[in-house]
Amino acid sequence: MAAERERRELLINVVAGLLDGIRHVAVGASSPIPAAGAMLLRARSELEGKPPVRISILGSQEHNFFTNGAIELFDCAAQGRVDAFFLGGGQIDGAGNINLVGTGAYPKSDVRWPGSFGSAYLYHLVPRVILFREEHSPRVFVPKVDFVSAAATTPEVKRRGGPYALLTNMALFDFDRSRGGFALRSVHPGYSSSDVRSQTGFDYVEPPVVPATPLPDAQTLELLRGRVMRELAETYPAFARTMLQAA
Amino acid sequence: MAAERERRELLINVVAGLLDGIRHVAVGASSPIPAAGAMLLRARSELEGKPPVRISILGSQEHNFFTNGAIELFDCAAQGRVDAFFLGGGQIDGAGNINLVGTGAYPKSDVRWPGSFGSAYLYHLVPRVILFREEHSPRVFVPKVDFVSAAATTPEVKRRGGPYALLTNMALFDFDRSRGGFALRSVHPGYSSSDVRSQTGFDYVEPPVVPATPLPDAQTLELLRGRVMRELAETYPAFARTMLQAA
Amino acid sequence: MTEIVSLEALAADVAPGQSLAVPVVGVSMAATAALIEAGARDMRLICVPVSGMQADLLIGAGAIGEIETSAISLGEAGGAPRFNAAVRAGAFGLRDSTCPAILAGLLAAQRGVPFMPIAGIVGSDLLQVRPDWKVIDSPTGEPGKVVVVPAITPDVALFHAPEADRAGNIRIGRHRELAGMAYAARRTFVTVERIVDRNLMETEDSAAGVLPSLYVDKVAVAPRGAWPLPLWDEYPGDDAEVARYASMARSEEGFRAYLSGFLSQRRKVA
Amino acid sequence: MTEIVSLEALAADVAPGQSLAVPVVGVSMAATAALIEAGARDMRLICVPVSGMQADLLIGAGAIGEIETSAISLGEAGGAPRFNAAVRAGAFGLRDSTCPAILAGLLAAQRGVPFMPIAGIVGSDLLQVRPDWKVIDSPTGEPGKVVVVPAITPDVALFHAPEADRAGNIRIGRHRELAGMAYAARRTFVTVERIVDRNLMETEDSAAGVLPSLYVDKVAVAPRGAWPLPLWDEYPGDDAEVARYASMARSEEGFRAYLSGFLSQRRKVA
Repeated sequence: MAAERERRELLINVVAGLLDGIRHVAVGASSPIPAAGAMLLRARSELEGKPPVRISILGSQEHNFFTNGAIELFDCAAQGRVDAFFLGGGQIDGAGNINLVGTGAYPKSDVRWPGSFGSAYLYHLVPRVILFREEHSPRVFVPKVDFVSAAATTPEVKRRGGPYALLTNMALFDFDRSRGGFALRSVHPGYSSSDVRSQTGFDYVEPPVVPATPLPDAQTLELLRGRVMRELAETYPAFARTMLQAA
Repeated sequence: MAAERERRELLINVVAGLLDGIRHVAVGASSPIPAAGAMLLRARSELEGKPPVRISILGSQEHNFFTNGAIELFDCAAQGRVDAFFLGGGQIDGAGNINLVGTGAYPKSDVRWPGSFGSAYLYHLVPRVILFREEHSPRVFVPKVDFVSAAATTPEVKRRGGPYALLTNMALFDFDRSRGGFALRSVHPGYSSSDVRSQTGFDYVEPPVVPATPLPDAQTLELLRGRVMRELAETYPAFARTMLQAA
Repeated sequence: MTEIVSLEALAADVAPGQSLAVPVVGVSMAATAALIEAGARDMRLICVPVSGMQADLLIGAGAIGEIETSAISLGEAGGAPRFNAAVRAGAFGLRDSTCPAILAGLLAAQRGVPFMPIAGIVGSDLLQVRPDWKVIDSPTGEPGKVVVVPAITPDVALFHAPEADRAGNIRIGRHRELAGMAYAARRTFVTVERIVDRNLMETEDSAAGVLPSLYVDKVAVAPRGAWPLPLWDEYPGDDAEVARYASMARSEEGFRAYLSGFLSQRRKVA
Repeated sequence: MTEIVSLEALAADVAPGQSLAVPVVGVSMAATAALIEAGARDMRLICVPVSGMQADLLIGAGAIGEIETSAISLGEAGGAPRFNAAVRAGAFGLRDSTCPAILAGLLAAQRGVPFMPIAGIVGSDLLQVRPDWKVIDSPTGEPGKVVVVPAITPDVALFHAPEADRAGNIRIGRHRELAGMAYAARRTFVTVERIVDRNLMETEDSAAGVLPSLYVDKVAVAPRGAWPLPLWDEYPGDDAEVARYASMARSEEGFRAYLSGFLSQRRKVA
């Protein structure tokens, strides 16, 4: 339980770092770790006297700044008013494309996932899309997705949005939009860069020495275990409870 | 004063007749005679057990069925949910085109009027557009408008909307969409068909014998002077007051 | 004008082959049960912009001929088992979409135009599987490639809301996509927790959260009509029930057993 | 986030040459006076979708370089005298429009697309004087000719509303075109009758009639800020005052006299 809590705290801390500098982040429903990362950033910015951070959590009453129905998140992104968003994927490939539809031939997929949701749109419009997928395995990180729900780069059209980083249980990657590929930034404690290589089905750039992903410092842990968990509990009571029970 | 009231009552009665059978009529701001005509129809339908008539008066709080802002009237018309509307015109020509912009060369008009409002749109989308212009003179009814704010017929596109009738202080005309022109239906008491001809700058079809526009019957007058004026007073207090004072 | 009818009468007025638009918040599970009881079939379901247990029930009951959606998922309870099985079996026409494209198609119908432009999407394989979507050069304004999608005009829009008044005005709060469905649809059917005597259009504040009766054809009362899904300001979702569904619906037999229980449960409420 | 500022500070932040979107209901006459006092010039006025005394005052004061509108009229009080005179003199760029086209242009900006299709309009001479509007064959959906208009992205949207809360949420009721202006605009400035301590987003009913602070850059308090125009739920229009304006503004000198009185009157209120 304690190990699970530490794993989550590391991810939450990385998310907060990836969001640094943004004014408005939107978080999908059922995304407690991204939401906690955003709340950690908000708490930090407040303590450091930095500009306030706005967090929209889809489906939440508390973190809902919208009054124009389901379209407003999408409009807001199109207007450049959403700085960061999170996407996952049943498959993610080395070009940053994501697949939320299924494996095998379309339409009679071998494995069918829910569908593309708003990904095909938001990937174009949100400057800092963070790919967040905890499972780090070759079945998720494939050379080429079977179905492109949302394309990472499209030189044929002007766009402000696209992938910014990929965060998994094992590692953190940056995305290079000009090259259209990932570069390993750091490996989480407990894993080696060769673990990452063996569990990743696509090729990526790797520095000669791969740093370890930093652990949250004491001040961060205090914020995280106190204020952030209290705030998170409003929207994700079950998740916050598990985190507190593990303490 | 009594003559003025009679003139208005005749017009209101004609308007109610033109609206017969509709379910939803929209009336522009500052249009007391069209609004009264719609209210007369509503009262009659209720007494006769006919389907209810809905009246939207732009800018009115009382007669406002809309909750989606300024676009809703236009959307509603596009959806086929508005059966009738009224338009006027600084100029109206024999083809049914209307000019709400100005006379002479555009843009430095000799006489400038307010502008086209929603006419260019609504003329296409509302099945029964009633042209209502009290002044009947050659400067209003011209062979060809100087500026087409809204075109009456456009064979190049499918449309459900367009002119249905033209009502003035002197006469009532029908509009024939296949031919794209007006036909005199009746002349109001006090005028002759040659009065109409001399005051109309465009050509139109005229039956061998031109009937007189019927006066409102006793039952209509009772409704009009009672219930309709009371209802009208909520939106047009000054107009209703003048009508009642003339009684 | 709006008719106030029984749940059964409301469901009976959806004909086979008709397209039915349903939302993600304000789901009429009561009408869903009534549709299944009435033997609904060959329906073209339009999810605005995604669906979950409602779509999965209709699919499992064999009521769906075609589905247009951005996703079908039971949320926390996982994938939608009957949807996933039916997709693998090719049991219906599948029109995969993305949330703003469905909303844009409805908006085109609301505006009376044949199509609507939409940002993003370029590069997605959705363009391959949706030949009705096109990429065009913008004919005016800033030059560039733009995706356009055709209008979506549902035969019937169906949702559940807390309140209707006697005139048929519906309180929808901030959930304006419910109004969007109604604007676009030929007819709109609404189930509500209750009918109130006051005029919902009376004040500026209350009117702001109202879908006017002008767009509402039929209203039926259905207490706890969204159950086991949540209804804002009224009740939370019954997550245990959805999880129970997710688990039972993994097999065809389990689904049948769940459905039979669900229908008799809904009959008891009604 | 939203700043609460003085009326003068709000007006001072509109730069010469900027485009300013203004509504027909919820007109900030207080900010109009402050803009004129601040020496506003060369403004590109976008009327959403028409205007009256506000536009006429700005035109008479020489603040307008270009105007896009579907109409300028004083309503019951007749034509807008300074507008009509300026049009005859060719004093500014004139972009005649029709109500739904202005709303469609703003919607395109709201959606982040370069253009928006719109029903109707074909056959109107507006297409001759608006070369930025095009008639195209619908690229998808039902075939046919459709008019498309380019996006309208105002530099500043400016309106007056009854209330803001401390966070900058604005109560707009059913007047959703005010939200539409704000969505489309780069920045939004709002004057209000008062600032309230309660959270306007608190309940579903009150939130439904709110423009969220996310879209609001500056708020200034301006009691009776729409006078002599009406403000819903607050006060009716002062028709006698508008009629007095209509009569005085027929001549350049009369307009000057009216304006000077109007500005000192507004200073007294502030």
